[in-house]
Amino acid sequence: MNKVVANADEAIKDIESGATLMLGGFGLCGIPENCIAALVRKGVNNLTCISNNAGVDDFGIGLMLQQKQVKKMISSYVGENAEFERQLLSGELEVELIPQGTLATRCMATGYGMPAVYLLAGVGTEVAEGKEVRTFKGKEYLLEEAFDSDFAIVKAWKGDTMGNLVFKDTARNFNPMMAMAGKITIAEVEELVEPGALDPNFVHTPGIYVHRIFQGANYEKRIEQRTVRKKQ
Amino acid sequence: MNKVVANADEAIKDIESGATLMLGGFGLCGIPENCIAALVRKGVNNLTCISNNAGVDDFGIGLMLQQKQVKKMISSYVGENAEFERQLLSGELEVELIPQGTLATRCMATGYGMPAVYLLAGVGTEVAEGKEVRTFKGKEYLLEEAFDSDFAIVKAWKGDTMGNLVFKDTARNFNPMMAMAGKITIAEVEELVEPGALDPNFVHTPGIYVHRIFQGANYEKRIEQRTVRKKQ
Amino acid sequence: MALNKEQIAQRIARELQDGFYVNLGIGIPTLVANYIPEGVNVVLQSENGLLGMGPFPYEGEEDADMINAGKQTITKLPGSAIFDSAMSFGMIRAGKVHLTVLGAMEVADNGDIANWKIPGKMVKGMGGAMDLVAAAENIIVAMQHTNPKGESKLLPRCTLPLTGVRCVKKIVTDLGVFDVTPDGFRCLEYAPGVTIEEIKQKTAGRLSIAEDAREMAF
Amino acid sequence: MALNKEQIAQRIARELQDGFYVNLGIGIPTLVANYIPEGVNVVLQSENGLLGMGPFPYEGEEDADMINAGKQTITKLPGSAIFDSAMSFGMIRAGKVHLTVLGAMEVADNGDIANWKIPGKMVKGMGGAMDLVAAAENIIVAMQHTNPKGESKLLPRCTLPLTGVRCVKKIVTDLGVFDVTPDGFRCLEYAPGVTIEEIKQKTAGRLSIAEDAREMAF
Repeated sequence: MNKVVANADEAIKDIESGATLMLGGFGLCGIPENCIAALVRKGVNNLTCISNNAGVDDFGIGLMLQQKQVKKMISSYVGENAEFERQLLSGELEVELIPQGTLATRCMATGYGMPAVYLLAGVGTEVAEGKEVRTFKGKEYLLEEAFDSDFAIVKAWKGDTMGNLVFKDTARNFNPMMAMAGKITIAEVEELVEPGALDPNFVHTPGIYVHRIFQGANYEKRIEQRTVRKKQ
Repeated sequence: MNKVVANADEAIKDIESGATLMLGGFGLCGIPENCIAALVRKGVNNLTCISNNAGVDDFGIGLMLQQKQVKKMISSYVGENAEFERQLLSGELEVELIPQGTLATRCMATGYGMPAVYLLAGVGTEVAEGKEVRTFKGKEYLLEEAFDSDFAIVKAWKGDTMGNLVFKDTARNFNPMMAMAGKITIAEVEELVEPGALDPNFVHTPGIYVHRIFQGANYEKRIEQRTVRKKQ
Repeated sequence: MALNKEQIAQRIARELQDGFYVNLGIGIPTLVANYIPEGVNVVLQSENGLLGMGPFPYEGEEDADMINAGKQTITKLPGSAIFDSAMSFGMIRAGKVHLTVLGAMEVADNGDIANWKIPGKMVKGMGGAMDLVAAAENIIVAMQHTNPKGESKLLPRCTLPLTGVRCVKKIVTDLGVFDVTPDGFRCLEYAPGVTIEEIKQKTAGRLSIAEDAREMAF
Repeated sequence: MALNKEQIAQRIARELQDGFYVNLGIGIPTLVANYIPEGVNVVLQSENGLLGMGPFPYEGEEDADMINAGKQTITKLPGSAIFDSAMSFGMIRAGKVHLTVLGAMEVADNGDIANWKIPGKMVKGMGGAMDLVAAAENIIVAMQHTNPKGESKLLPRCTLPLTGVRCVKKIVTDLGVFDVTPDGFRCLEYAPGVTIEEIKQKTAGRLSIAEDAREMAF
């Protein structure tokens, strides 16, 4: 049971053009920086990317957009990205916008073996178009299907060689659900440790969900909105 | 925001006869011993109990069965309990048996605000009787509704005064989902700590789900099957 | 004189009750945190996975792994809890968050809200807004009463694509405080110096004035 | 001579592949853990919330908080992970567990299985069995070929209430190893000294014998 790969290039080597990828992160927080860089290097294109956001012009998924590698984005919010806007308006890029909680839960449903769930968000809005509406106890819900993806690519704080993952602070965000949802799940971690180094009680993603793991390098961890207060 | 109550008797003081309760635990592992004792002392009856198991004759929910406090058990496995068997066969006790994963997921659905989910277990068996069967991608699923309960009573290892909970080892089991599912959730903990003592990254149940908390006393933590090996 | 943004936030803060779990949206709603009344303890939820959001970090202590839903660097407080996005929206849908405060482009007199999309303009997405308005028990909208052209944002019916239907319970604008009732908007309070006449003129939807409507005091 | 329980477990253990996540039921399936082949690393899942189940604890080191799905005291191994029951069955349903081994009262030649209820007797419940058989990609049944009365447990159709339908892939009994195929049971191996004739006689469901059927070696 050897899940450890040398680096991002090896981890993504069988991702081909046309694949559907889930990418963890919220904004630029908790994104798989090393794998994104490797995907840019590999030059695969026609990708469908399921990710809450689409990065900024020169970081995150924005780097893949610059290389025109993305055919379709499935996201809840795609602001802060001029190249994205240009491709969208020119028709080069397809976008499916999904409420954030629905996006998260459709990933979770996959990992829990639930083919579809009933959710509140979007009832009575254009999000509901074409979807089954059903009433439970007087409230209307939409039937939302679990997501399929070929690869889920997540970023964790620590991981062990058996694939167990631990996340730090709000860099957790979509990573655990996407880790559960990949046919193949690739995890990059800031620190790769031996089995036994993580407390089993505090593993966030059990290793059974993770197929490949490596210790990433040179994390930039860019901040989108640096807000601070002065010490008094 | 004061969630701390003095003890089990205070925590359960507004539980009335006829209530529907969720009780955490798997076998005798991770059960809310203090609250069960308080329910026996209070003498409420006609209870509907949602719990994976029904205890043994002289411990766990078995203590409530001895006092004929339970009208209906909703469980996945109810062996190891002679009094239970007697009441069941005599018609004093109603039992609804549910596959273990379905039981867990119906509790989780409540906590996640999902009114119903599609699950695999029981398709083609008597569990499917009266339930909607639906095919997704060639596989059949049953529509299973989220559970309603008046009170969820759980046992954690540590908790803080804001209701954040941490569980230990396999005593976690059903406790986190039930904690999420109670209209009122009562948590008894082995150790009650101040806010800040638990690492926010490793809280299992966020305090928002917990309404009352207290430090339990005199935990017996009985073992059902003591299996050991000899040191060589 | 109409309220400024800080005053709108200050007025909304009076709706907070001790023990509330609250989700504050981006913009004016964020400012509400600065006016939480003495003796009222609330826990702020950020839908990217945090309960117990604290203030911005001190200079030099900001951490890229610790942000709020507006992607601003923030801090945790003692008793905070971190969780994933699925659980975050799970607790929102399950009604565990007592109050959601968010902005809007339009509100209709039946409680419909539109705040995510302007046809013909670049659409950035709804983020978590649709989940929040669909699920929260109690939604307060913080917004300007009119748009820059002076047109009412309190309408008989939203003209923009909806974010949620029949969900807004209360609106605080620069002109006043309004409940959404079966009979439309109901003015409970008006900003200091603002006349009922002005409110009537700037409200396109059905409007009634509460018998005990009063001027806000700050 | 028919296999004993240890031998049934030993034979099933040969089905394990390196890297498998495996759920072992109560009874004979539990014994499989004692015969995992050299060089094959598997991770045992216990559906009450554990990956990486280790052996029983040493005397005096047992912990009431650390049990398996059979409620026996057990231990963790380095690299273990603990989770709640919802995630446990989530990973089972999502097909992450490669192999489930469990016992049965009856198996039908279409793969139906009955192992939880005997009408007229006290019903203890299905526990996690229905979830496991409904979801696992690969299910091996470990059982005696006949019941104490000598009646076949490999049937054309189950007579007892079902646990799951068309789910069993392989059966290892005291008499042999059988695949479940569209044409019914297919005997791949027979126990040392057991004749094909005996197997035919004790199998009530449709049965074929593989051309290369061979005697098991231990």
